Amino acid sequence: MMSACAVQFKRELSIARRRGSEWINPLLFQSLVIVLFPLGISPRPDLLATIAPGLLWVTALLAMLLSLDALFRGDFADGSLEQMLLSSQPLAALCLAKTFAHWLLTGLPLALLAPVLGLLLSLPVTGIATLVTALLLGSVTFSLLGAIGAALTVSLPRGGVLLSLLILPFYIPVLIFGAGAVTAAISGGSVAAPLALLGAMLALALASAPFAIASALRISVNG
Amino acid sequence: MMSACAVQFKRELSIARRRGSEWINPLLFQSLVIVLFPLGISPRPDLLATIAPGLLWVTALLAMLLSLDALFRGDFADGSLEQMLLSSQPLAALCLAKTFAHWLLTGLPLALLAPVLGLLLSLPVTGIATLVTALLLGSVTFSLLGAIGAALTVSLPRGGVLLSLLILPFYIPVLIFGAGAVTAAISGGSVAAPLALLGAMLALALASAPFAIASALRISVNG
Amino acid sequence: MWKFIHKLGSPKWCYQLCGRLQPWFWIAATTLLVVGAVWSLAFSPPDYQMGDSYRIIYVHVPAAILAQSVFVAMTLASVVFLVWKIKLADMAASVMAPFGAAMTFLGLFSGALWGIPTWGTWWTWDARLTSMLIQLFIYIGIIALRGAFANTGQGAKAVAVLTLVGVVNIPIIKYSVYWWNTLHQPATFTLTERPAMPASMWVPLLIMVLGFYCFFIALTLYRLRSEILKRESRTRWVQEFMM
Amino acid sequence: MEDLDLVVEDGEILRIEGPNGSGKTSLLKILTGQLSPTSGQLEWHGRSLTKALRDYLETLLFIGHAPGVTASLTAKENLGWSAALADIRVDDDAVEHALANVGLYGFEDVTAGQLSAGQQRRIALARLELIPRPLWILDEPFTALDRAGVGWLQERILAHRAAGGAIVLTTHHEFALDERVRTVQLGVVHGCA
Amino acid sequence: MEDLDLVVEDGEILRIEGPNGSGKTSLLKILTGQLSPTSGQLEWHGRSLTKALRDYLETLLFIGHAPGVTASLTAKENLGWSAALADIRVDDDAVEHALANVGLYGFEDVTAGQLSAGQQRRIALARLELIPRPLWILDEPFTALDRAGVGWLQERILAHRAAGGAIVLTTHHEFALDERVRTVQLGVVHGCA
Ligand code: HEM
Ligand SMILES: Nc1ncnc2c1ncn2[C@@H]1O[C@H](COP(=O)(O)OP(=O)(O)OP(=O)(O)O)[C@@H](O)[C@H]1O
Ligand SMILES: Nc1ncnc2c1ncn2[C@@H]1O[C@H](COP(=O)(O)OP(=O)(O)OP(=O)(O)O)[C@@H](O)[C@H]1O
Ligand SMILES: [Mg+2]
Ligand SMILES: [Mg+2]
Repeated sequence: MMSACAVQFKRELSIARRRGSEWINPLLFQSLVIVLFPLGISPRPDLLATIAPGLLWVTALLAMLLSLDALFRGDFADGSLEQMLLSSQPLAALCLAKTFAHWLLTGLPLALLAPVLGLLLSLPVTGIATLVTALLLGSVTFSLLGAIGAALTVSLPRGGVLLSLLILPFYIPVLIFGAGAVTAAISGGSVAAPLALLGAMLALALASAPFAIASALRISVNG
Repeated sequence: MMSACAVQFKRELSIARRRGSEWINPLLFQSLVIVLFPLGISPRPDLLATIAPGLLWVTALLAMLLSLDALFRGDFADGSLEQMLLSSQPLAALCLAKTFAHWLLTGLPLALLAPVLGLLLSLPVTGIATLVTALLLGSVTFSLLGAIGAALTVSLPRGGVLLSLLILPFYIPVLIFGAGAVTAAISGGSVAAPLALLGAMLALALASAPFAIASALRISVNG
Repeated sequence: MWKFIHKLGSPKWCYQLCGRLQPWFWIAATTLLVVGAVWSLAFSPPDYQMGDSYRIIYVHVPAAILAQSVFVAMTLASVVFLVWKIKLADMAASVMAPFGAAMTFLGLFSGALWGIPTWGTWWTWDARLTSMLIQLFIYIGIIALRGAFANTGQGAKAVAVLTLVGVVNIPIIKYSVYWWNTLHQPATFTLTERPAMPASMWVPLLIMVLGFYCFFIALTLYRLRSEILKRESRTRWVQEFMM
Repeated sequence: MEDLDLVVEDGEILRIEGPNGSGKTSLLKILTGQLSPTSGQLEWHGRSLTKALRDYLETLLFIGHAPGVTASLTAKENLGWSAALADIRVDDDAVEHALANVGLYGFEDVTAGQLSAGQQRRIALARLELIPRPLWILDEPFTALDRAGVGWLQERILAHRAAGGAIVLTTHHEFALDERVRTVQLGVVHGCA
Repeated sequence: MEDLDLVVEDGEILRIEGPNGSGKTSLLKILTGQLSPTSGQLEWHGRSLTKALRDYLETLLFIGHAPGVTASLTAKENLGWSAALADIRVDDDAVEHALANVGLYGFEDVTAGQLSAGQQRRIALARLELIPRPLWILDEPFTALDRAGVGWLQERILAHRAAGGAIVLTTHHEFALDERVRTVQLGVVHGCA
């Protein structure tokens, strides 16, 4: 089983490698949307600094959400998903490997890019470390929860917007505590509590999401 | 030719009807993303009112962008697009019919919903009329430009994020003048100039986008 | 017991059972709601702090409680559907969802109205209010997901999975007032303590809550019957019944 | 692909044969003007294809690997749309008749997504009944069809030739037609690194 | 679907036949445990299929309408992944050998998306060479194959039976096998409103 998961994981990475610089797209998306805000709202630095933690979180969330729609779509169309379902390997473990690869290619780069974007938005430096930690924890939860939505909508011709609808409500708690942690760090408050909560949500998602993903996939493929 | 376009247009509406309440999804998406902001940033009404025009525009833009990805995807996968290409009818006209149906099902509802969301964000009532007019004009441009991107990415397995990247830069002028018009209306400035510019952009897009869409489709389908 | 569950799974039998139970719940709902409404509006005393505006509580609290109870009922139905593959459970879940969404909306709306005189704002991003808003979105997501599937059976299973995932929000709504110190007050009714309000206030409230429950059950039975007819329209018993 | 010199005339069936990967689909794409050949040129009625493309397309009916049938539309709606693309006016009767001819009587108002692989294919083939065009280009038309369907399609092709039409097709199927079918054999493929 | 009582034993080929839309694909989905039958039950080695599903899947090799070949992976990578799913260890040689057997020598490192329909199908069929499983369930395995491919696959199926394996397949192809192939005929379809 471990070896099957490892192969599955490597397969995702090879697919991503073949498709070239795809991992960079969510980063560009986030940067572009962040650029839209000063353009659409106002370029006043104090205003930007106020909205920076929330803006960074919301855009990171949207970037992940957008990339999630494709998580199972290709495998569904070419029949690979059917083969995974009919494998004697535990489907939940395979899904976990897939989801982890997804996080590695989107969540991790987004978390690492955040300091740069934060500085662009004149986010005080005291918040940077917390921002990265919180994003690292939160983005794994985003990947796991999002994969459930992707699995539920994979057989539908236009999943994109519906996926967002299903999954955004579940992202809200992560967003609140994630942005809360950053705000707390800037204002000198305690960051331990929100970070611990983010960790707890991650643990919960890690323990239950793979099974939800697996059963959602079974439903989507077999009706 | 007119009758082929009419049939194409009716076909899109029938597909949408079969898929039920799908037209409502962009609206829900926009509402959800707007809810994310007070959660992630700060619920202070004065702050919200400041960012309201920009926020409404950016979220409407994103909602349209997300729904655009699916514009040609289904037709590409099942071979309908190939049939359209091989038809003796002008492809640009067929594309225009498709795009117009898309706007009717996303842009129009988004423009009509905007006043409600504006009030939620405590946007001053003096801005509402301009908001709706500007969105009506701007969203057609969004549909037309977005369709070019959708056509270019239709053959790629994971178009979503890439599409955003291609198209967002072209959306920026519309966004600036659209949000600018609303801000001007609130602060008592002149709204005629930005609205006229939005109209000009719309006219330009209407005159040239159909041909760009058609040739992008030819490239995508035949490689 | 097993026989009973099995019998309950038979649409025809259930259709008849619903038909027999339905009038009683309608009667109970009407009586309770009328008594509760008259008592609470006309006879219970005004609050010493909030004056008459507190009377919104008689709509707000039942709606808020129902919003959560309906979801719990949908979760149970989903479990039954997924484990025992009883289609009836899914039909029940499908007719409950719009009602739950309506109750959530009513709870939010009445709370917002009530917030204007008491908190001075109709909305704050407080934990309970937010989790309630999330609940509304979850309901909408569930309804949208069901609508998105052309194949009823597939949509039913997908919705059941989403319902099971969504139920995590219920304890969050319930305990948000304890976990975070917020504007919103904690529970009036608990199993262990007597309510802090005077009896003349909480008794009519209790009646209203029961009335809402009976209304919910009656409406669900009614809509379940038409859902059964719709989904079973190809079976012989329905066709005979329709003639 | 090696040198190839093809002429297709009215009242003729041209069958393109060759092992997997020998370029049959690519050749058909060239013949429909979708791909341009790396070398060589195409003519139609003496005019270069790129110039006469519009007129050429008006004589052409193409059914490819993907049938061009929309899953969320009914069989009838699918055909109505195909007719509109071909710029011909059809009434409900004509569409129903075409569907009945391909064995889909009773399935007119079922959405195509609910039909089996072969039934979806039959919706695409109903175009042959509905849309009168002199030149048919068919890529693996027998795919997914059952024996009755194959028989029907073979007859349909012969009838079209008899009526003066031209057909270009690829198929791996044993093809029970007479000796008047011209066959072009494409070369064997060699692996490349 | 009407009453059906099937027993598949080792060393046997069961062919499911029937017109388009008669439920062959659906039946195979039931046999692989993907769909549950509306009525009736499945047993495997005397145990109910739902209970023994995991063990059952370990004996099964399924190739469906969609070949399960990822366009952006090479032929080799695709097969390596299939082997991992089946929990068997294979080295490069074995994979290359299997690919050569299905006529893809030289295409090992080409991404599948660049291959023709039939070549992609062959990648899927290379699983039959690579992954030793007693029970094969194949839905229209001859689709898109050229004549040589069809010949190879027929021989491969006979060899598998000779080695004691069982095969369930659907095909509209004329099937040049001996009289020991059992055939199940599914009913005709009737249109529904
Ligand atoms: C949009 C705003 C509001 C929302 C979403 C909301 C939500 C809720 C919810 C979910 C409950 C159910 C509690 C339970 O299940 O035990 C509840 C109960 C209650 N709410 Fe609100 N509320 C809002 C505004 C208000 C306001 C402004 C007041 C009055 C100052 C208020 C007073 C109460 C009271 C007294 C209860 C009863 C507590 C109990 O018995 O549990 N609410 N509310
Ligand atoms: N997703 C679905 N929803 C509803 N009905 C379906 C669905 N898929 C198939 N069917 C119905 O089930 C019947 C059997 O379909 P199935 O795909 O099993 O046929 P088949 O024998 O494999 O046909 P073919 O030879 O064309 O592949 C068809 O009549 C079809 O209408
Ligand atoms: N998108 C592509 N990019 C690069 N090469 C391609 C592409 N599509 C096909 N080819 C190559 O062109 C050759 C011919 O492919 P084509 O699809 O025309 O074959 P075919 O004769 O139709 O085969 P089949 O019988 O399998 O359908 C193949 O060797 C394939 O490798
Ligand atoms: Mg081909
Ligand atoms: Mg089939």
